[in-house]
Amino acid sequence: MKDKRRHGNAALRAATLGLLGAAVVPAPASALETPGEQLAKKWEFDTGLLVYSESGGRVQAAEPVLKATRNFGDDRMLSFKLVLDTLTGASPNGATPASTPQTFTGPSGSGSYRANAGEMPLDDSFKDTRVSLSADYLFPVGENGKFGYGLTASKEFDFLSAGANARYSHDFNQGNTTLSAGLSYEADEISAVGGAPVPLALMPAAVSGEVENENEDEDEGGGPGAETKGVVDVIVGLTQVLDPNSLVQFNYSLSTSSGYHTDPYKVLSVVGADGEPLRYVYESRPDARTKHAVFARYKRYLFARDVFDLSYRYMTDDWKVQSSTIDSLYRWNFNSTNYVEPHLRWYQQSAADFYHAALYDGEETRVTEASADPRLGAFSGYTVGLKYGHTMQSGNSWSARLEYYQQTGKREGVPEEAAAGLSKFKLEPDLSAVMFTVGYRFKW
Amino acid sequence: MRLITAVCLLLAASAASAEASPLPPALAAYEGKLIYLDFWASWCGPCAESFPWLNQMQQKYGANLVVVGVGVDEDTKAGDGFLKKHPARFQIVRDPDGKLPELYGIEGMPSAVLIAPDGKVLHKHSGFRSQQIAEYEAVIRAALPREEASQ
Amino acid sequence: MDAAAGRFTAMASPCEVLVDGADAAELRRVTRVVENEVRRIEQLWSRYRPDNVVHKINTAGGRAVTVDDETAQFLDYAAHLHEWSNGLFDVTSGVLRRAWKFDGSDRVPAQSQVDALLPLVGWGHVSWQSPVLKMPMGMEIDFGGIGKEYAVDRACALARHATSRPVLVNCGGDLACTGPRADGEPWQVGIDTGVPGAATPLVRLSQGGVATSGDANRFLLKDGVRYPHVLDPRNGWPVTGGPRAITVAAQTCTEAGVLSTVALLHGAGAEAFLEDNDADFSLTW
Amino acid sequence: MTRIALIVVALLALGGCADIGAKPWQRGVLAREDMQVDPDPVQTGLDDHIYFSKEASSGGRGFGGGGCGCN
Repeated sequence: MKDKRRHGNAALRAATLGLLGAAVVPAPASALETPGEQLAKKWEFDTGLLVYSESGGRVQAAEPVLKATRNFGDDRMLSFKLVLDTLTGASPNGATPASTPQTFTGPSGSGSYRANAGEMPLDDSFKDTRVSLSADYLFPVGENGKFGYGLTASKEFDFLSAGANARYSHDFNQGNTTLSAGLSYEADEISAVGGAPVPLALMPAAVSGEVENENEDEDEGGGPGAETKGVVDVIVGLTQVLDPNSLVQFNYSLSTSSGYHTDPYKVLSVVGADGEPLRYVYESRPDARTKHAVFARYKRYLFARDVFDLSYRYMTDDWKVQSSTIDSLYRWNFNSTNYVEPHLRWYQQSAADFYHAALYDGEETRVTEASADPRLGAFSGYTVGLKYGHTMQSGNSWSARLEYYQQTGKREGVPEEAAAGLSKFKLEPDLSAVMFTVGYRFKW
Repeated sequence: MRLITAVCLLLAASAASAEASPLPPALAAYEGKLIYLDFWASWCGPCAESFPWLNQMQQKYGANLVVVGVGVDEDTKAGDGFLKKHPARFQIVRDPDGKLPELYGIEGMPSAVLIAPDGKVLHKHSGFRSQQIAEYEAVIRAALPREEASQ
Repeated sequence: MDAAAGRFTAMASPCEVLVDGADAAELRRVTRVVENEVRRIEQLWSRYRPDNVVHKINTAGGRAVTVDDETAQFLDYAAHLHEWSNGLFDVTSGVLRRAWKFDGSDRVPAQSQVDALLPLVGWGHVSWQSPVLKMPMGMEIDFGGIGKEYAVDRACALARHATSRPVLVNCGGDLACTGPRADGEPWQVGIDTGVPGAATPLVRLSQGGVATSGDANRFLLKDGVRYPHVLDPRNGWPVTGGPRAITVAAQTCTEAGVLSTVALLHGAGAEAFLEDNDADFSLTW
Repeated sequence: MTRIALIVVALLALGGCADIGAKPWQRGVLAREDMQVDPDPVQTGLDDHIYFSKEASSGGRGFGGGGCGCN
């Protein structure tokens, strides 16, 4: 039997007022307020933990995040964010597989790591803990403007970074059109273990097959002191409300960085005609990079319940990397306190012009920049994920998201002279990772 | 870029300003009174911040002023929830279809419209910033009959 | 000056009238207006008086009775409440008192005694075509359920015209007010829920009304089970497992009374019922 | 490069101010948390960090920012 009383007591109220013939009666105020409710909760905490795990014994990471925001009302907000990041496992060092076992000296020269015959060489000697802190303050400017500025700093055992940013947004057209502009500067200092290697210099004592003794003088080829890099980002954006249920956003971002971009721990194999490694040299990257990115997003509220979010980014830079990214989310709010959100992301990038899977014997003396870092190679990737969120009676909420990320490499940057020899090896390191995030938000 | 923004501002400003007109039916109950019409909604943060002040204004100038809170939530249950959390000690009118905000051409949320006893719109402003409440009150006092305002 | 209170007793409850900022004379004048109205309604619908419309209806022996406008309006309201509450609110459930004596003893009536009375209970049996009411022989109506709350609302409405100062009317825990106090603050009233030892909920009332329903110590205790004097008209048995008292605030005292009375009849489901109706309430277990 | 500039200008012009948009009192949906441009900034931060350290692109949504050695 359908319960007629389901939708509040409007029927009862109307009947009662009819009986009493009362004139317009103001809406009832809550007379039985519990004192606890009045106490405005000042701080809002947004916490999260990411567990990232690549297959094949590669990188594992755990990343807890704590963000605290204090809302002073009138669009005035102060927030702090702390991110910890513990990394373990191995990542490709750039060398190509070989038909015989290979040995590489670790960055500090103390340890060394090996790769079996036919195996993609992985540098498993790095363990890293990163701490990063940021603070941000946002306040209103005039009737329709908002200005925000922030500081960030992060520290790893071989990397130090500090930055500042500022951004301004202005509402036009009764808040339907919002133009925003932002500027950020970041200074990085890279102090590689054992000093930064001389670009394209020979990796010491790494003759394949022989085991090196420990007390080899390890700073051979290491450059003096730490390397630095400066990054300047500019972003301009437009958000336009199309109708009460949808909006579009367009961003253009320009990022210029100058200084040391090389990865001190990455090498390239110098191979002979048979594709077997003769020696290894440290990689070398240009000391400047300019990236342009155009981003567009469409967001729509559907069936008076769900939210669909589709975005596209096109990026190009002067390292000749071009990438396209499509990201789509569908949040199904199946009731007022729970939602499920499937996520699909597709990514594709071309290789940097100085990307080489390997160098042919002697080629290392003819190139100025070369890197075999798979992240600069050509590959496509997709991410598929599902997120569940729940809001509790108290207003606090938690969420859990499980995602799978798969990268498939394309065979590029192979020297013709050794193409036949190298064809017996798989040079494009595929990557697959599982990412699990949990989040919890509460007021205090 | 600047050309585009200029055109936008021009268009927005030329929207017809609400001239004096007799009170719409929804406000007929307050005929002949000085009305401080406040547009609120459950989803509007500053609206919650403005309610305590509106309560104070109704209590302080109750003799000659009627504060009317127009709730524009399309989902009236959300509006009810809001009123429970933020008690209103002034008259509440519900307008889910947005007829009153359309009529008075309000520009933002919350918005306030001060209507003279003859129905003429004396003052309009949108937004609620706690550091500007003195100005908001000054506008009310200016519209009150002489002896009340001087108290 | 704190609001002085005019006091009188009516509907078997101590009543008080507060007029914020009034001098003694004005307070007396407003109290008299409130008292007259409460007594008028008490006389109109009391079960104990031989000369009112309820007596005429209950002794009609099955014949049709024409009722006055106010009673007609109230019966329309009762019919609506019966339908709205799926039969829980029933002005004809008074006869069950013949079987149930709530004196704290353990004398729970036999099922047969209750069954004998059930045919005489049920608004469905009544033929009501305003202003003519026709009830089968032996049935009785009783407006005790929300009669007091109705009286408080009516009295408070009259007080609003009798003075421009804020007024609060309180009859045995059923309250109504014309608006907040002069300084804009709400009235603060402690409610006696009649439950010994339980904290008295503090009511902060700026508008509308408040009503409390509870077993107020009238119950039977047998084999550890407490039978409160809250009778479900559909089966004639008390509703067990519910809170001992429910206080509700609403736009009028009558509405609050209906919600608290019907909620009590939901027993353990009282809270869910009140949530469902967006009621503003506090329970005493 | 010029292609990028052209796209940007065209998009900004599109975002002109005809009558598209919502009236100030129709912003209930647009005020919803899940309708904000970035409803979960902590998750976005974590994702940006992953993809920054696994791909050669960054930025677009907010400041590119790296702040890590990411080897």
